[in-house]
Amino acid sequence: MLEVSNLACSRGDHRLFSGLSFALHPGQIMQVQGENGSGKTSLLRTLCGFLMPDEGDILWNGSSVSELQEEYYAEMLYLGHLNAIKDELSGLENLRISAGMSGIELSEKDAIAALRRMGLKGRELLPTKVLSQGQRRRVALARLLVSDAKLWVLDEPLAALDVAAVALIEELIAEHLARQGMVIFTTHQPLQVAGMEMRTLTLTRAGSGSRGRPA
Amino acid sequence: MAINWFKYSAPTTFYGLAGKLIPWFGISAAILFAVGLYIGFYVAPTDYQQGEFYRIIFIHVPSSIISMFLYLIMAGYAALGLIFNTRLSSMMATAIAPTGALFAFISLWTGALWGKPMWGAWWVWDARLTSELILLFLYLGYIALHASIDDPRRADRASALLAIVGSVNVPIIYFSVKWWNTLHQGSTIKFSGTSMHVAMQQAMFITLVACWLYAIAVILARVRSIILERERHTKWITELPEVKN
Amino acid sequence: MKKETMSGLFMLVIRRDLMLAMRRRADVLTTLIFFVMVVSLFPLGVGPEMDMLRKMAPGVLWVAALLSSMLSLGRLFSADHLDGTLEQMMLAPQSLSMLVLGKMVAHWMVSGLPLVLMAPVLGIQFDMSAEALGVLIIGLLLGTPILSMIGGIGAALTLGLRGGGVLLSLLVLPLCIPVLIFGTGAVEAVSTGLSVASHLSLLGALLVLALAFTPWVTAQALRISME
Amino acid sequence: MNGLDIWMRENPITYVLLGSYAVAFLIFAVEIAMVRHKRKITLQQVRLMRDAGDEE
Repeated sequence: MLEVSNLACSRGDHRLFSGLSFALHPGQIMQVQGENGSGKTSLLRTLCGFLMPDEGDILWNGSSVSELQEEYYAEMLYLGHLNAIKDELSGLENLRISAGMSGIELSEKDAIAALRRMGLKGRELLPTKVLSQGQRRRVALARLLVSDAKLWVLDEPLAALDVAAVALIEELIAEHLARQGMVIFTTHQPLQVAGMEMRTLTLTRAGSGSRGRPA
Repeated sequence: MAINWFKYSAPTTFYGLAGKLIPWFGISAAILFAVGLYIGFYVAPTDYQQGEFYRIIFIHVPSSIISMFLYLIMAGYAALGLIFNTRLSSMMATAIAPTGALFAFISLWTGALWGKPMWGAWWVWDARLTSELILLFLYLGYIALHASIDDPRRADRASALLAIVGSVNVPIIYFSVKWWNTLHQGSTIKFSGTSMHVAMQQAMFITLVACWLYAIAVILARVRSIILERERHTKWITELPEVKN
Repeated sequence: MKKETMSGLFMLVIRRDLMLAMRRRADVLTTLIFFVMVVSLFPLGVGPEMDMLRKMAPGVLWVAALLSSMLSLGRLFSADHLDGTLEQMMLAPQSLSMLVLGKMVAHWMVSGLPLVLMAPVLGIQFDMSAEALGVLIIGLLLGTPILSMIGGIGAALTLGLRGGGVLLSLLVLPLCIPVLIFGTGAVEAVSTGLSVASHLSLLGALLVLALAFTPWVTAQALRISME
Repeated sequence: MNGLDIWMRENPITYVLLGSYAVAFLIFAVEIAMVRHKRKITLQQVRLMRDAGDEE
C-alpha cells in the first residue's frame, strides 16, 4: 500500500503543491490531473525518490520510502516521458537490459514473446533507431509485461501511441489491477479500464497552498 | 517543530546580527592592520640574510594560512548544508569561496615577489607555492560549478559535494606535491635561522588577526546579499527597512 | 522469473556499456587518436633531442592520458541522462553505487585501457628504455582507472550543464594531480635508481581509496543532479 | 642583472610595499567594492520584485 501524507513540493522558488495526502490500496488505480505546470510529473518523480519533498512522508507498506530505498524500488516500476531505450540496441536487447536493471533476468524467449504482444513482431532484432516514435514507446512499455512490480508509476504512458496500442495498455493495466497491483498515472488522453473505479487526484495551481484532493 | 525554526528563522536573525557585526569587524581589521604593519616595518629589525625583503611575510603568511583554513571551513559549512539541509550553511559556503580564492591569489602573488629577490625567479616550484596554486584551482572549480547551475538548491548541493571531495583530496595533494618536490630537490622558501625576532612574530600575529577580521567582515557582507537574494519571496525581507524605502 | 543479483547487475551494466561502445566505435577511436596526436606534438614543439625527449616522456604520456580521459568523461553519464536510462538505474533494486562502479569500469575498458596498450608504442618514439616502459605501463594500469573514477564524480556533478565539458576538466584535473605525480615519479625512479615499488604502491593505495569511495560519492552526485 | 633587479635591491622597502602590500590592499578594496555593488544590486532587485508583487 502506498500512503502519502501532507506532501509539499516546490521547484525553485515556486511551490507546486502542499498538504497533499492520499492512499493507494492494492487493486486501485489513480489518475493525477491538473493543468500544465501544476506538478503532475513532479509528484510522480517525488514518488520515485528523484525529488526530495519539502515536507511530508511517502510510505510503502507503512515504512518510509527514503529508508526502504532498494527494497521499495524492487516493488515499483516507473515509466517517464523518456523511453530509456538505446538507439543502437535492438528492441530485444533493450528490453532484456531494462528488465535486468529492474532486477529481472529475462530469457530471450520471454522477451520476444513480450515484444510480439506489444505488436513488434518481426522488428525485435532491428536497432530501435529505425523504429517510429510509437514503436519505440511500445518497446519501452513492453517492460510492463515482464515486470513483477506491485506499483506502476506511469507518466503519460499513452503519448505517441495509436488506438490499438492504447487498447493494449488498457488491457495490461486491467490485468495488473486484477493481480492486486496498483497504478498511479498521468495522461492527456482518455484511458478507460473496464470494471474499475478510476480515482482522480486534481492538482490545482494557486499562489500558495494548492491542494490536491482525491475524489 | 525545531527543524522548521532552524530552517526558516536562522537566516532572519543572522541577517540582522551580521549587519550589526560587520562594522566592528571591519574597523578592528583596519586598526590591527595599521598596528601590525607599523610593528612590521618600523619595530622589527632587518633580517641579516634576507634584508628587507622578508617583510613580505606579514601579508604572505597570513593569506596562505587563511586561504587554507577558509577552504576547510567552506567544506565544513557545505557538508552541514548537505547533510542537515540547513540553508544558512550553504549560503555561508557560497560566500566564503570568493574571499578564499582571493587570499590564495594574494598568497601566490606575494610568494612570487618574495621568490624573485631570494631565488632570482618569480616562480619556483616549491611545495608550498605549488599546493597553494592547486588550492586556487580548487576554489575556482567550486566557484565555476556553483555559478553554472541555475537552480540554487542543486548548485548548493553539487558544489558542497565537490568541496568535500576537494577537502579530502587536499592532504593527498599536499603530500604528493611535497614528495615530488623532495625527489626533484626543489627549492623551498625557508626563514633564515631558527629564531624569528619577537617583533616579527608579533607583527605577523597581528596582521594574521587583521586578515581574519577582514575576511569575516567581507564574508558576512556577502552572505547578507545572498540571504536577500534567496529569501526575496519571504515576508520578512519585504519588511526590512532597507527594502521598504 | 529469475532475479538479478548484485554482481549480476554489475556485470550487466559493464556488458551493456561495452556493447554500446562497440556500436559507436568512432567515439573510442577519437579518444585514442587524440592521445596519439597530443603525444606526437611534443617533439615537434620542443625539438628532437633524444636526451630531452627521454626525460620528458613519462610526463608527456601521463599528461596526454589525463587530457584524453577528460575528453571521454563527458559521455560517461550524459547519454544515459538524456534518454532516461539514468532514471531507471536509480530505480534499480540494487545499490546505485554498484551500477556506477560498473559504468566506471566499462568507461575505463573503453577509454583507459586502449591508452595503456598504445603507450609502449609512443614510448618507443621517445626512446624510453624497456624497463622504463614496463614501469610506465604498470603505472598507467594502476592510474587510469583512478582517472575514470575521479572523473566520474565530475561527470555526475556537471550532468546536463551548459559548457559541461570544460567545467568538468576544471573540476577534475586538480584532483588528479597526485596520480600524475606518482605515475611519472615511478618512471623517473627507474632512471635515478630510486625505489619504483614505493611509487607504484602509493598509486595502488590511491586506487583502493578511489574504489572504496568514488562510486558512492558519484551516486550521491547523480542523485543531486537528477533533482 | 636587468634594471628591475638592480632597482629592487636598491629600494627593497619600496619593492615590498608597492609589490605586495599595495597589491594586496588593492585586491581588498576591489573585493569590498564588489560586495557593496552586489548588495546595491540585490536590494534593487528585491524592491523590484516587491513592487511587481504589489501590483498583482
